[in-house]
Amino acid sequence: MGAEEKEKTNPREDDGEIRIGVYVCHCGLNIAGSVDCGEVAKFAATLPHVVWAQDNRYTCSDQGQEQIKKDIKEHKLNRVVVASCSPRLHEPTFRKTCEDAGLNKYLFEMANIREHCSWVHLYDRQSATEKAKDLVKMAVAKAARLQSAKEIEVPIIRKALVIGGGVAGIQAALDLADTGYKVYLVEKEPSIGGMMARIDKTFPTMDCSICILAPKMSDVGHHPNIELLANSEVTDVKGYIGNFHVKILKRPRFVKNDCSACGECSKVCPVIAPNKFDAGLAIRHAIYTPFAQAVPSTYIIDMNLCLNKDGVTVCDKCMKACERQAIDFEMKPETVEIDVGTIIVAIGADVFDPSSLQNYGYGKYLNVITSLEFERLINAGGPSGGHLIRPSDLEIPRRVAFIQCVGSRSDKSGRLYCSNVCCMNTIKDSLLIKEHWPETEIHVFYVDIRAYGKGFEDLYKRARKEGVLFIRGLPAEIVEDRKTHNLWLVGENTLQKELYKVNVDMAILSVGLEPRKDSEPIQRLLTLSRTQDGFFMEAHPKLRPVDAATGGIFFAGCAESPKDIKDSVTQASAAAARAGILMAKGKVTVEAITPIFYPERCKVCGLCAKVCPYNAIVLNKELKRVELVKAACGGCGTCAAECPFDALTQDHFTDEQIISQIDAVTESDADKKIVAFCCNWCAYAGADFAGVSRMQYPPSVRIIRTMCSGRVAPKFVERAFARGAAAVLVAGCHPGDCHYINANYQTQKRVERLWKKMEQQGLDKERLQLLWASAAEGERFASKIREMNRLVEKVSPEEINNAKKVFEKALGGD
Amino acid sequence: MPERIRHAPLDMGKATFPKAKIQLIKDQCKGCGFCIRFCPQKVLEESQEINARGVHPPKIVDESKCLACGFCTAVCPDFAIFIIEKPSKEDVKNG
Amino acid sequence: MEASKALVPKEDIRKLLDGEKLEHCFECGICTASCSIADLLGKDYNPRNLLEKIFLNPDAVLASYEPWLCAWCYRCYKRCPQGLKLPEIFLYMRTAAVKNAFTQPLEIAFEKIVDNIPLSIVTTLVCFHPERAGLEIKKILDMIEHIRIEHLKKLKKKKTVKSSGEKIAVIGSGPAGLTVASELARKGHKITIFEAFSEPGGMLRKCIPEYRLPKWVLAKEIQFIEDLGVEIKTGVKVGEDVNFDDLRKGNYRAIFIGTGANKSQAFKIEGGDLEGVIHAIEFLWNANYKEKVKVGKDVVVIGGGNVAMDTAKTALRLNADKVTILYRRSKEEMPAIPWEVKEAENEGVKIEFLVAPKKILGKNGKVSAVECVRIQLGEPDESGRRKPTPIEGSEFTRETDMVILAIGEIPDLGFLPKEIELNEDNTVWVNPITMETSVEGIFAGGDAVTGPATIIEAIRAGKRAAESIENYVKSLAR
Amino acid sequence: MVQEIMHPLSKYLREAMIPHIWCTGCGNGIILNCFVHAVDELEMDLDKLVVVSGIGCIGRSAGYTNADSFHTTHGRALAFATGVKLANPELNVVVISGDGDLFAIGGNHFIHAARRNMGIKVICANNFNYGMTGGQQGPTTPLEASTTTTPYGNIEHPFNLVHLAAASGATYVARWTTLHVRRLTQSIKRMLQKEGFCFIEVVSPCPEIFGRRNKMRTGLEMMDWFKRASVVENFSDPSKAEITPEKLVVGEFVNIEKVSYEKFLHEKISQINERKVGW
Repeated sequence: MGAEEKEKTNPREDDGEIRIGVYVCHCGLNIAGSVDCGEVAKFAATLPHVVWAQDNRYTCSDQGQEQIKKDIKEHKLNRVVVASCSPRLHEPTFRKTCEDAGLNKYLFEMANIREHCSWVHLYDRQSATEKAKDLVKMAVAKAARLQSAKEIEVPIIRKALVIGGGVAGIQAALDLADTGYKVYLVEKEPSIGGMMARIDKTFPTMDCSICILAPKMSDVGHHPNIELLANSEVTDVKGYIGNFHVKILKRPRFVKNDCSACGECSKVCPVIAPNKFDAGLAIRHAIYTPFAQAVPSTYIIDMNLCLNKDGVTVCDKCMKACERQAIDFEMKPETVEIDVGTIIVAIGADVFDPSSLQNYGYGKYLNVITSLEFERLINAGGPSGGHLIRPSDLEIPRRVAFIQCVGSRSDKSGRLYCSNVCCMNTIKDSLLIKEHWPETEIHVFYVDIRAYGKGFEDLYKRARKEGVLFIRGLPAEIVEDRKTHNLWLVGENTLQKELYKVNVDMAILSVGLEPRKDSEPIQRLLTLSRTQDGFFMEAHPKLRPVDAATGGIFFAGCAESPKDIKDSVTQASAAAARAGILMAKGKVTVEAITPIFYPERCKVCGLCAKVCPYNAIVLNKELKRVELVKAACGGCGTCAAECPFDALTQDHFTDEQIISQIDAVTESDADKKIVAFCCNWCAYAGADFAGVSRMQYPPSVRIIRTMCSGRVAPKFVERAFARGAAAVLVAGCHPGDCHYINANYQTQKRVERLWKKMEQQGLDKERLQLLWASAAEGERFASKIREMNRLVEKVSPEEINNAKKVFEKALGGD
Repeated sequence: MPERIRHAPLDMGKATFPKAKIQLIKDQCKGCGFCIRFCPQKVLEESQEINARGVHPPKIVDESKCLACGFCTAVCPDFAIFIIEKPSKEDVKNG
Repeated sequence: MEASKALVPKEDIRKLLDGEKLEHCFECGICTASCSIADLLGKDYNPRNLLEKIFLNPDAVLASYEPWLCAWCYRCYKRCPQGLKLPEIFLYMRTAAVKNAFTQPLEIAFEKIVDNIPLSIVTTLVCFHPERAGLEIKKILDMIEHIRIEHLKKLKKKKTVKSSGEKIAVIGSGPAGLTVASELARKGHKITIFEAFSEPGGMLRKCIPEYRLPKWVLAKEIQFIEDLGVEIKTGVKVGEDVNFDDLRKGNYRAIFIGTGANKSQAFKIEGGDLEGVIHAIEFLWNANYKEKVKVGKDVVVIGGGNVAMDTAKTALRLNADKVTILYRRSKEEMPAIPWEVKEAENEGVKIEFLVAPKKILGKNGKVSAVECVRIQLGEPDESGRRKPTPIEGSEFTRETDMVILAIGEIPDLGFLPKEIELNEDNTVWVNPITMETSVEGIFAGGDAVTGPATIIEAIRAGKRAAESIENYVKSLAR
Repeated sequence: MVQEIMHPLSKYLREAMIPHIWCTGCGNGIILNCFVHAVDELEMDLDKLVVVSGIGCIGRSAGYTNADSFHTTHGRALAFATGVKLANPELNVVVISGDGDLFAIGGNHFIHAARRNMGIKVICANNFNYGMTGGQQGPTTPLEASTTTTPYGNIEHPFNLVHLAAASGATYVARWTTLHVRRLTQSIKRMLQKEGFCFIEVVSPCPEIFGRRNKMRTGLEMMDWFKRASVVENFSDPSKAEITPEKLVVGEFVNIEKVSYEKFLHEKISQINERKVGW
């Protein structure tokens, strides 16, 4: 499992004399407009180990790159520093340049003097130039301590696991299986098909839902590359991208695969219960198949209902009725263990339970139903044989109301999002009613009709043409007339600013979608993160919309956000393609920012294993040692920050490197500077965004980039104070949005501990600030710096000296 | 499928549960209690009366709960209890 | 707006509207449709629209009468999908208006109240609360009194309505009953109110503390109604002194049931009969009527409704040293309206959440302490509220010398004939639109139908019932 | 006393002998019940059914069954049954007897009948002791179990009957308890339709004689033990089918096809006869 230790090769680069080349970019006037680049270059030349420094107009141009390559050879440079824009933009470019010249790409460092300097200090050339010098100094200091590194390669098992057998899971499984990969499809319910199997028609084409889904379902059942595990659950996932070891609990069906689905058993079963598949509107027996087209078609016994649930076979009616002797009451749960390279999460969504909205009386009034119940009612295969009947008297309703946004877009219910499908679903439903019973009076109470997709607007128009009444304004309450069980809907027509009272026979609540209640175990097992809404969070909303932040895991369908069938299928195919790319390549490289471990210092306390969000560090209690699984490592570095014995540090962000940066900042005028530690993904990007937007803030801040705020060890902060920094900022992603799952929770804990310490020592804890800022919150970052600058101006020399004293210890190890 | 069920099945009224008449041959009972203990619907319980053999035979608590599984017939060592299934009208359609 | 300095700073508005929350408002109209005042005033008042105006141009709203028309029932808040606290937003606008000396809108608002809402002085005091915006109560009373006299003058000038001669019985003289009586009296019907208590007014008299509604105001209000020709028979209890069926057999064309909810919910607790344990309704009643009311030093109130808040505040006013409310759910689940809770807390009432009493302990027959248990909230139950379950082993005792039980009131409807259908919670079932019960010609409204609610909701129901009764009587005449 | 209502299975029983003499809570009645249930469900011709039993409580079942039946001397049920089957292979010969009869005194008959693959169906009621004679220790008494002759606990290892049967060559071997009435009935049905030597062990409660000495005073308590401890392990290795207070392995262990002794015999005879003609 464990990957071999990264080789530290190429002694020519690492050992011997350090020769640094510095290039200061003008970026046209972008930098040169506010920074005296020539002066910066001159300054750079004076720095230790710098053997070559120059400024040029565009370092990233071909010319600029050629220059670097030439200099590496000519001046025997073994470290390169470019002071230009954000490393988030051009670090890959220059790394490649170095590689082309035969220099290990990890021996390159950047100073961000554009986004973090010239653009945010447009009108203060002198300060900006001074700051640029500092930034270059920091970069040079770090560069002198850079080490070459080799990225490790991880082989990928060419098998995939798809969790969830709704339409998304089915599509993803079929696509991967057709590509030639072995696919395990795990479904919790007895049959695949998911939500799509339950609805009647699909919008906007009005195709019969099960008619188009059933062939796909049976393809899954017959595909030689697909192993279908229905009535099963993923219980454990270990491993990492390319090498997941998964345990699946296969719950017993109590019917063997010999079942021919003839249904004789069901006929004789004496137990009757509501069929969940029909939203409880129809009955089924203890031995049943959820619906006619179920895959696998094997019947199943609901052991919670069966008379034999106590373990004594008292009733053998089904057994006697079964010609094939397929019934087996002794079937036991089985655990299946598989190894896969990629995982697609397609667990779908739940529908909102409207019984919490008391004013709509769902569950109290018989004739208030949900849109899902409606689907079963209007479905020819449903409990009423496709006759829309109202539950109170089983009559066909003459007046029907649809109520939109039930459980969606509501702060109170915690579901602030639009559920995406309900508008069109209602329009489709209203047309279905009109098709069968054209005289029906249909009111749709809405706030915004969202008919955004292909063919949606036409459908909306058609509904209006058919005479469906669309009324803007939701009913405030539904009241039942006790005698007739008719319903009164009271609300405001917000276009006419008039109150309405509408009497209908039946009301249908267009319930929204919500994250599955059982998604928590999946989240935990796969170390995924979720958005505030509770849906799974993609790695990037625009550019990696189907990837999870954890490598090798992809999303399809409503697990990621509410979507209609078309979007689910699209995303499923995309997820299959993404997983396929990985598996086709057969291997993956891991960036060399993984932990470096010094076993001689380790006291096997296990703290690192506890904080690792990827379970990439394992505490082996038997052998009394800590084991690193580099391939599983995400590269946050929180383990290095946590280790009390300095037994761990992070490659490319070593303690030594970061401390050298801190020292560089605090070498002069420390009492006027803010040392800021920013995580690469949110805060640093937020500062970049402030620069791109030209938000001006005081030039007192010096940003040190870490991959995650979780990398910021308390000793860094202490050292900054010990060296006389006026203030320190630790900035990362918002809690819950961490790029490394939850590493930033450690940040919070560490900062809180430092605050406590400062308070106890009589220091002003305001001098250490914690900021959560996303990549889009440039203004948030800028205003924080403005706020902190006021603090810097106020802070007294005594205060700074006090801090120096308190944190004196942190200076050790110089 | 996770959502809570709020509505009673529409065809619940049409559902025909198997019905049975439970016959006790009381004096043949030796009072082992097997039928009482293992009835899945808890239809039987020990009575207070004393039969010809000096034991308490079972009595029927609620015959309407009986689903005619016939376990009492099958487990009785003394051939003292049996059920007669009442003919049900039509087999209930499933879902 | 840019030209002159904004009267209401944008920053403040932002803060007030709870950050981005207002942006969640997608104008579904639920607030307006829930609003009793919007129902009573029709086009004159539209909270949703008002909110929009505040958002677009807060300064213009200062000159509008609309913010003054909110009656603080919080129905909008309870139903709003976003949970916006409209009454508090409107209060902010009122305060700003007072600060900037906009008095005209207030007068217009009062005119509208007087024109459309029965019991206008009472409702102004107990519902509209102009004083919360920083106005003096006395000034308000004077102002509304003045407007009212003008209003009556106007009415008198109009042709007097011809007496219809139809007799209508109203049971209960609470806000709902009084509303029905005054509305129908103005239509020329002959109204008789039957009141079991010795004085009319119902909950208004019994339970609303003096500091909120001076008795003379109520007396005056009732006098107005009597002046309209309404006969109020006090001390007559339907079911005991008069048979309900006799009323029907009498010449009454229609009957309105407005008996309210004044029976304390049965609450079995060990030690409930100790000296010093009292039901909230009884306590408030005593406080309103008896010269001297015994109040403990350290009072515990059990419950989380408006009555609990009133009780706690009254106890404080009666010189209790310390008043603590124990409520078994969390603040979000409290049925009391948020402002009342806030007010109670401001006045020094301590509220402990997620605590339920287990038993009341006594010494020498007197209350000495309450044994409580801490509660955790489980999964939402059938009613959608999270189910409180006691945490085992978390019992603790709290010393006290008085326990007031404010655990809810239910209607006492034993006198009604069986044909009149009741709901599961023992309230009268009515057709929500006509307020007619399951028996033709018999109507109901107020707390007897809704369970404990606010006065304005009772008035709204009364007004709705009055309209239906009028239609009903007319249809009979035809 | 004449009953007005007739039990539907009473036609398979000798009316005059019912009610039977077995104690309250005894499993023998259940075994008999399951047997006649199976006969009923198979609609067997009672004229072609022979029930043979040896000595012991369960031995009375031959007398109770309304078929041609044979109550034999101690331990010799299989020997007699062999005779019946050889004389008329058309007959379905069922031996219902106890563990003491079949495996102590009749042990040799059993292993050889199984080895020869006689077409006899054996139902053995295993009550762990000699119930009829006062509860002495027998060949199936579990280790440490208390009986009248082992008051300090049994120190002999018991037979594992299913293992013995399987090892001796039976074509069908199963074990059930009297709680598994449905399975037992099904098993008996299956057995009755097979050709060779078949064996079903039925673990049966004997509360009065065995149970009360082993902390199970009633039939119900013994049934509770069956319920708690029994594990169905169909077609598992019969040598591992243990019976302990904690675990009671039941199930079908063997179901194979093999030509029966009587078939071979009669074939041989006809072959010989044919050859004689040829001489």
